[in-house]
Amino acid sequence: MRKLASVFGGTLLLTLAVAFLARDATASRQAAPVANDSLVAPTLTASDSAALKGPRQPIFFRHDIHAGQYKINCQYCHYSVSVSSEPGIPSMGTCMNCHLVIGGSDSSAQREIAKVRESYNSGTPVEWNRVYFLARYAHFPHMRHINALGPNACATCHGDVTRTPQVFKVNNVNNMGFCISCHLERNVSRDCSVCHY
Amino acid sequence: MAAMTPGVLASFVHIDAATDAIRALKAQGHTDLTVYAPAPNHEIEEALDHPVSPVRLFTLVGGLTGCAAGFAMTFWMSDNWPLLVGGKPIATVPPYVVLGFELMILMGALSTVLGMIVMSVVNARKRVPFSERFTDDQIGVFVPCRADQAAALEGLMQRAGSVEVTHAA
Amino acid sequence: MDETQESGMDRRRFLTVLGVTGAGTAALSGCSTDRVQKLIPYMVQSEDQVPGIPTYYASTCTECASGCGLHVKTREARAIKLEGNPAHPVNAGKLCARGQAGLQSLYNPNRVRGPRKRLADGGFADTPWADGVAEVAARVSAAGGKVAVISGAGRGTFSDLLAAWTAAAGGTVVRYQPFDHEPMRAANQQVFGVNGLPSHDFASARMVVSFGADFLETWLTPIENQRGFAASHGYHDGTMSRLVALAPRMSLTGMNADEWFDIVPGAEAAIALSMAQVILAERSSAPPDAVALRGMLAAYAPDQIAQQSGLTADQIRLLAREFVSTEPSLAVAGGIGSQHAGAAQVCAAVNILNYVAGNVGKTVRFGADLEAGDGYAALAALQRRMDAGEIAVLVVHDANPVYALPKSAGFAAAMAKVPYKVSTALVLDETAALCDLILPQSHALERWDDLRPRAGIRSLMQPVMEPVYDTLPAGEVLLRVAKAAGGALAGLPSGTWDDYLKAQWQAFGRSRGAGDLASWWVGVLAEGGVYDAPPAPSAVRLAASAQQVSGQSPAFTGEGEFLFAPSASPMLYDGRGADKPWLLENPDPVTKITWQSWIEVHPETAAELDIREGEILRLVSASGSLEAPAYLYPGVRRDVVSAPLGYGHTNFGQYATGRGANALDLLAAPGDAAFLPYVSTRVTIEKTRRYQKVAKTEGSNRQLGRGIAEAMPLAAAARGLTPEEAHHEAAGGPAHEINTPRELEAIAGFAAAQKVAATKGNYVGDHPQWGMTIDLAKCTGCSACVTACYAENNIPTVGESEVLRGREMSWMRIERYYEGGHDGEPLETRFVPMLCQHCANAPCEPVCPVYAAYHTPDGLNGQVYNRCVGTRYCSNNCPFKVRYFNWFAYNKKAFPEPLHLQLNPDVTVRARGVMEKCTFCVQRIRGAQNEAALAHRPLRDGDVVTACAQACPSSAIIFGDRMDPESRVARSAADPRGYHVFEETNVRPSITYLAKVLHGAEA
Amino acid sequence: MSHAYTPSQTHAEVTRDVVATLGAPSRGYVMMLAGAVGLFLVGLFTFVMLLKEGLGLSGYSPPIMWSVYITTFVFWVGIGHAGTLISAILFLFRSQWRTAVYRATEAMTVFAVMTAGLFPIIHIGRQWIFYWLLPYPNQRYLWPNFKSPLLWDVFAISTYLTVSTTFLVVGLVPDIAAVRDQVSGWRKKLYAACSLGWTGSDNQWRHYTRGYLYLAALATPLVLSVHSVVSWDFAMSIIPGWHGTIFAPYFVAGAIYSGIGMVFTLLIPLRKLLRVEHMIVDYHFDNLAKLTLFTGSILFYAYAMEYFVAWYSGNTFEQVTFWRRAFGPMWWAGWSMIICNAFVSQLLWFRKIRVNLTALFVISIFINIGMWFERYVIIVSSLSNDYEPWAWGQLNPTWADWGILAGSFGWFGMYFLLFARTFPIIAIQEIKETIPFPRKRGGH
Repeated sequence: MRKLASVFGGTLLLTLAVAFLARDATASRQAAPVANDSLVAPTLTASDSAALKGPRQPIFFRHDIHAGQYKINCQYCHYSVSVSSEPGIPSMGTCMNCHLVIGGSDSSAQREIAKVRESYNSGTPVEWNRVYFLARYAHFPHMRHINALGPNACATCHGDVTRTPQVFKVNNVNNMGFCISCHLERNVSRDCSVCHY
Repeated sequence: MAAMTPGVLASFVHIDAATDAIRALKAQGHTDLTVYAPAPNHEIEEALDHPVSPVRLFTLVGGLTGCAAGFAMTFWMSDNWPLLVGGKPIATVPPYVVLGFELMILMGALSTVLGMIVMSVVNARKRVPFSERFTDDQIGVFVPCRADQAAALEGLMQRAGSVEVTHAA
Repeated sequence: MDETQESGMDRRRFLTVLGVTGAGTAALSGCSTDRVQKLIPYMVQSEDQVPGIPTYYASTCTECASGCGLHVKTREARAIKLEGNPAHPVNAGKLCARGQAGLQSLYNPNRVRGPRKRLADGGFADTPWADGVAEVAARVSAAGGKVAVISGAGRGTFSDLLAAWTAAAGGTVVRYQPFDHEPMRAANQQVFGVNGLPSHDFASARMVVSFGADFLETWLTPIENQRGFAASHGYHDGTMSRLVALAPRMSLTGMNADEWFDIVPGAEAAIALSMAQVILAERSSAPPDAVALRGMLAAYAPDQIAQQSGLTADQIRLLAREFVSTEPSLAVAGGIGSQHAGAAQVCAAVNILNYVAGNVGKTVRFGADLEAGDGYAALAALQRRMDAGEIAVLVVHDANPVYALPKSAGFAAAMAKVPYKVSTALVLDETAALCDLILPQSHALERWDDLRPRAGIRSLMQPVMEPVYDTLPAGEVLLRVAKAAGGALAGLPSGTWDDYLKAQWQAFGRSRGAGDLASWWVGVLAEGGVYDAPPAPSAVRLAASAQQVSGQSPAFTGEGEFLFAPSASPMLYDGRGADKPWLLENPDPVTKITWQSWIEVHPETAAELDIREGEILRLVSASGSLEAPAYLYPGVRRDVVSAPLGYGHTNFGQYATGRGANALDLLAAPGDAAFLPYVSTRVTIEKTRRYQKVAKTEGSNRQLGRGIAEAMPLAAAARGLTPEEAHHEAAGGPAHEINTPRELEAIAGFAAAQKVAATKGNYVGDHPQWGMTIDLAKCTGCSACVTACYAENNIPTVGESEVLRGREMSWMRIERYYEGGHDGEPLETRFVPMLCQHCANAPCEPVCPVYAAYHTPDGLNGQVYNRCVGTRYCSNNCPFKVRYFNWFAYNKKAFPEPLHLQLNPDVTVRARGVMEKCTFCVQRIRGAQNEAALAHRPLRDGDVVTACAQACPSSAIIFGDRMDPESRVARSAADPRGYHVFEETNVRPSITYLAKVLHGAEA
Repeated sequence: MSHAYTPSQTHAEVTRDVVATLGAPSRGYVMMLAGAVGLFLVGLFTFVMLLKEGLGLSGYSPPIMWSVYITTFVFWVGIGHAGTLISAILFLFRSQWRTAVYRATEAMTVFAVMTAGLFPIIHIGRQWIFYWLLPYPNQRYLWPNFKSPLLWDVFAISTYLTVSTTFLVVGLVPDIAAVRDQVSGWRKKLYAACSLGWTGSDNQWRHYTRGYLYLAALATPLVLSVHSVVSWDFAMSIIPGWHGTIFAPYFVAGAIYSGIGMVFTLLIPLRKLLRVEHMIVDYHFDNLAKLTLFTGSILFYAYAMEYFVAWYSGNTFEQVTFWRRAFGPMWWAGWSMIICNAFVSQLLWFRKIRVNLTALFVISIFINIGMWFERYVIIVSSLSNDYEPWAWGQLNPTWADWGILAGSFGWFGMYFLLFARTFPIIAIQEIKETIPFPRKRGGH
């Protein structure tokens, strides 16, 4: 009898604790990336991508190399993020701007870049796997946030991709609390109809 | 099961017999009697003459807490994220009276039940002998005593009109 | 929400198909990947498409012959909405329900998905374009000139090419439109010796008399007519023009008339001539050559024709005097609804009337030369040749004669005699079904093309997106066939259709002396075409043949005691609208019936015959019969029954096929008439004693004096009275306070509470308070706003069975209330566009247990779909009943592929079990706010225009910030005619209605 | 009739008779139970279909957004009122006649409220998130809207369910103990567990009687408040026909009226089924009937008032609504409510009828039907023609509506029958309380 009670109570407490931790987790956001002049991305091969967090992509595209090591501006590829609600997915043409000439240092990289060229020449776009998928009844105008928080604010939600070889879901952007806590901090509107319509 | 408290257990059919016995015992200074009855009965209560049960305090405290909680919850929650509906004030008394009331009743009732249980358990005497007829049609009176007192008490019970007297040692 | 959202096409779903802009028909594979969440990049970034930002392309509407200009809103390379092109002179930025529904012909799930060839067993099978083209080429060259083309395409580069092509092939072209206004052209020929359609200036006409011309629905250029009519008939500065309608049935035009006379069918000509007679008799200033008509007109003195016309002599005289004394006036005739055998004479008589009243050259402008086809006679002639076996190859383009002609005409039989038939149909319609080869053309939004709807207007079409299916522009097909056929056809240009069209335009550009052709071309593309000022009206004089005009009323065939007068449906037009859910669900403006055809019977007639609404009646004529449920309509003569045209398709895709009855089935074969006399046969009514619930959106058609649709006499309005004051004046009492002191106290309390609330959270500070005014004096009930709302807000069409349960989802509905109508008083109709009133004290908000309905800081009545649990209390508590509930997962049924491509990515597709309603197009508000924020400027008046306001051809709807005293909406709301519906409930709506204004006794 | 009645002469007989009701089930009982379970399965199937397809399956036709489900909800809440009234209020009034019947009515209350509690979940559009109506901390930082009468409802109903359940259980404990001491074997073990170690010692009685008194004292305002809150679901709106200030008393009276109606419907067969005819007798029915007459007359007055106020208000919306309630498309419902409730109840002025069980049973059926229709009329007919004439509509219910209605009766009957077999349906100790102990000196 007493045992039963303790088991029951224990589980109850546990669930509560978990709930609160989860809640905090949603509220905690990754800090904006520190400006680091000498970021060197680790050497990895496409075969390692399976071991990395996040969905495996058709091409082992490395944000840590592009955005981190070579400090390519986010908006070079995500071209519409500061003007539109949509960040924009770089066209294959954008990739080829560089990869016309850059062929890759090691064999793995060469293989991946070959895929890019192949796709461009054959005219069949690469089908990237989505990492962040905001529920359809919530509207997130990227440009408003970029303009308010600066060009590097991406990390606020997407984490510091300059250090992530393979992009994974850093924050659950579908947790409304994740948005609200930030809106509360910055004392900006949390009127429902700003996002939900 | 641990041994029973030594003492005398008498069964009564007649109410006045039982009350006589109780009064006699109390006269002799036996205060910690246990009286079983199939239904609550005023004569027995008078004979025993216990103070009023403190359960009502539980009710009072529970009720007040509930009422307070009701109003606190509604006001805090509607102010925590102010949303205007129907041009009414954000936080306002009239509609919240309902919730204050409901929570008052709820917590009042629950704490009353709690009180009943706690009180009965706290004051319960342990290991007192019991007969199944006491929930049926008989009144039982148990008086704890040393072995040497037993005979005298049994006599008292019989004289009062007990239909059956047993001595638990 | 989420699970049911999946099928919804929205912002992110668009992203998944981004890339396919470069990848042609991969489009479907792209967006049919429903749950798989892929990001497909462009191959090469197109510079005019930024994801998340709409791009607008100018184009031209092909849903009727008007040739209105379009602005096609595209997102991520998908057309998602059609709006009017403000630069276009015909529609000036407005668009009717039919035009907007053009989007559903682009994305119609029933479209032919590629070239198809008839098999021996009668079925169709896919075939490669090359084979199809080769086959046609072979047949054409073998035909030895026995080639005929029926084309519904308007005048333009294509019809020029078609003419050249056919000529080279030695064949003939018939340019055929079912509603072709042949009687008007015949009459113009007879009276003025001009074979062309003039333009009519409703905007400047101070009095309009319509002899059965439904100019607000299907007559010539409805949008242009409505714009003009609303401008002159809409009340302003104490005046408004006046409309008198003479017709056996009260059409939408009749409903908007200040007076409607249910004249004897066929008497129109006599009445018009009688009016002319009065004018000539009483007025000296008539044009000199008109005086010659006095003799001919003598026979039509009011007293002579009064008894057979349904009007009294005095009424005719009054009309005539008013008609001539209010200048300029305008008489119009030639509507489908009164197109009887004598229609040409009616138009001729009306020409004379206009002439003697001195309107010709003022409100009737010849030389405009509106779009018109070759007329029915040409088609009939072709049919005779087909019957005679003189046609070897028949090409049907943009036309469906098998449906558009009465079965008795036997066109199908004639087609059967043609050995080889080709169709370019978008959808496999009745005619295409009889063809041997189908080479589906690209939709007008998928191809380069142009139109010349009238003198001085060249209107462009450009491909706004990749073709949805494997289709080609008809012009391209012609050129390819020509190339393949060689011979005489080899003379045609060798390039592609696109090259050909652009070459034509460059030639045109040069002819206009454009220096830098490239920049000129860009300008033209942006403008949507080249619009010259309308030519000065060409002076016309009476022709000798004017003397032969006769007011004889035509003979009606058949024995029945009721005359059958079909009505041209403003939604389905000639039937081409029947495959578009938007048009089927948008209630008929007159009867408010959806998804069904019906038979209109006058209530008194119904009482005599013991007919109740919904009883299925069988109308029997000499030539056929049709069955449809009865609808009791006080706006139709007691001896006339009416049924809508456009229903009863036998083969026109899943939506149209088998829906309703085809009114044409009753008509006799027109033989060698010059036009198809729709009103020609008498019918008998047979009761079947079977009943069917009528799918109408009308609950009660009387407003029980609840002041929902207010109206006031012109005199009162002119004196600046409010509707209420006008009422009390009429009632003879002073205006009294509607609220008791206690109520006033409560109202004050509400106001105070809101001030307190405004000091909390998001409500702190100044916010715009969005509001709207709707001018009932302008609203004609055309329902363009309804379709606009469906298109903008992803509103699902629910279909007949659900409408029968009253579950239609139209956020914006047009209520049609009757006034009067019994014991002698005239029947008056009032239209009220009813949508969420966004009340300041919204009753729907406080009852929601989860704050899904709440009040936003900017004065909207917010509805958070994803928070809604669906208690539906809000709808119960809404006095206006403008909240709509998703009883089923409508979003899954309503948008079968590829219709889901039309969905607006900025608006949530609502899931099953949630409440939805008008949001004042909050997505547009937020969009505008985002833009303004990026540009670091405040919102300006006019930055936000709701879909309904944008579409309204009458410009009856104004939207804006009520807090800004300078805004148009604030100024218009200050109009004394302004009132709120259900004022006494103190819900304080954000929508102000401006009372309708009636011509009182002064008429 | 005033002096205490004596169905069983001695305490021993009482115990024996009541324990006897827990013996082997009769055939009739088994069949009724089977029927109840059958109905419940029908309802279950319907609910699954609603979850799968959507609420559209039932006959809702806007503007009628609430119909059969809410009607049935209010019906069951109403049923749930007689019990607590009899057990709590009459307890405070110390009226003896309640003792024989109150256990049954109280059980009825609990199960009726259990049934009613299902409907708010069944009728909402997205049943799977009904818990959003509860104020629980969530990552969205969102709370429910306490201004909404629906939320008051959530609290009122759940409170009422909890309190009436505890009230029932507390009352049961001594009786279970009594049964425990009469039976043997596994049943003894079962009842022993349920009796929470009850012995009937003076100490237990002392706290028990007090506590029971306060529970009754709390339940009394509660029972009056619950249906008032339910009535405010309607009265707080602006719908003509709902927006009435007399709604609270009107609904409470109606609730008690319907509740007692249901008591008749249940007890008259049950006393035969459980062979306790000699314990529940004319005396009880007579008194219950008087209560029915009383509340029925209040209803009569309320109905009259509704129409009078509508006329007197001079408010066209009110007037049209009530005109159409009596003479509109739903006249039949309107009149069946008035006849079944206002008029039929007046028969109870005659004692002959009050003590004629057949008559009472028939009347009780009328009452049940009448009260269901009362809610149907108030909800559906008021919604079908409110402010906006253009939106007016009529309701035609479908199988999904009737399926849930039937299911609710099954669900209720199932629990009630099971209870009646498992626990003393007649309050042993309270009856004993009314029977004086024998005295050695002379009789009573």
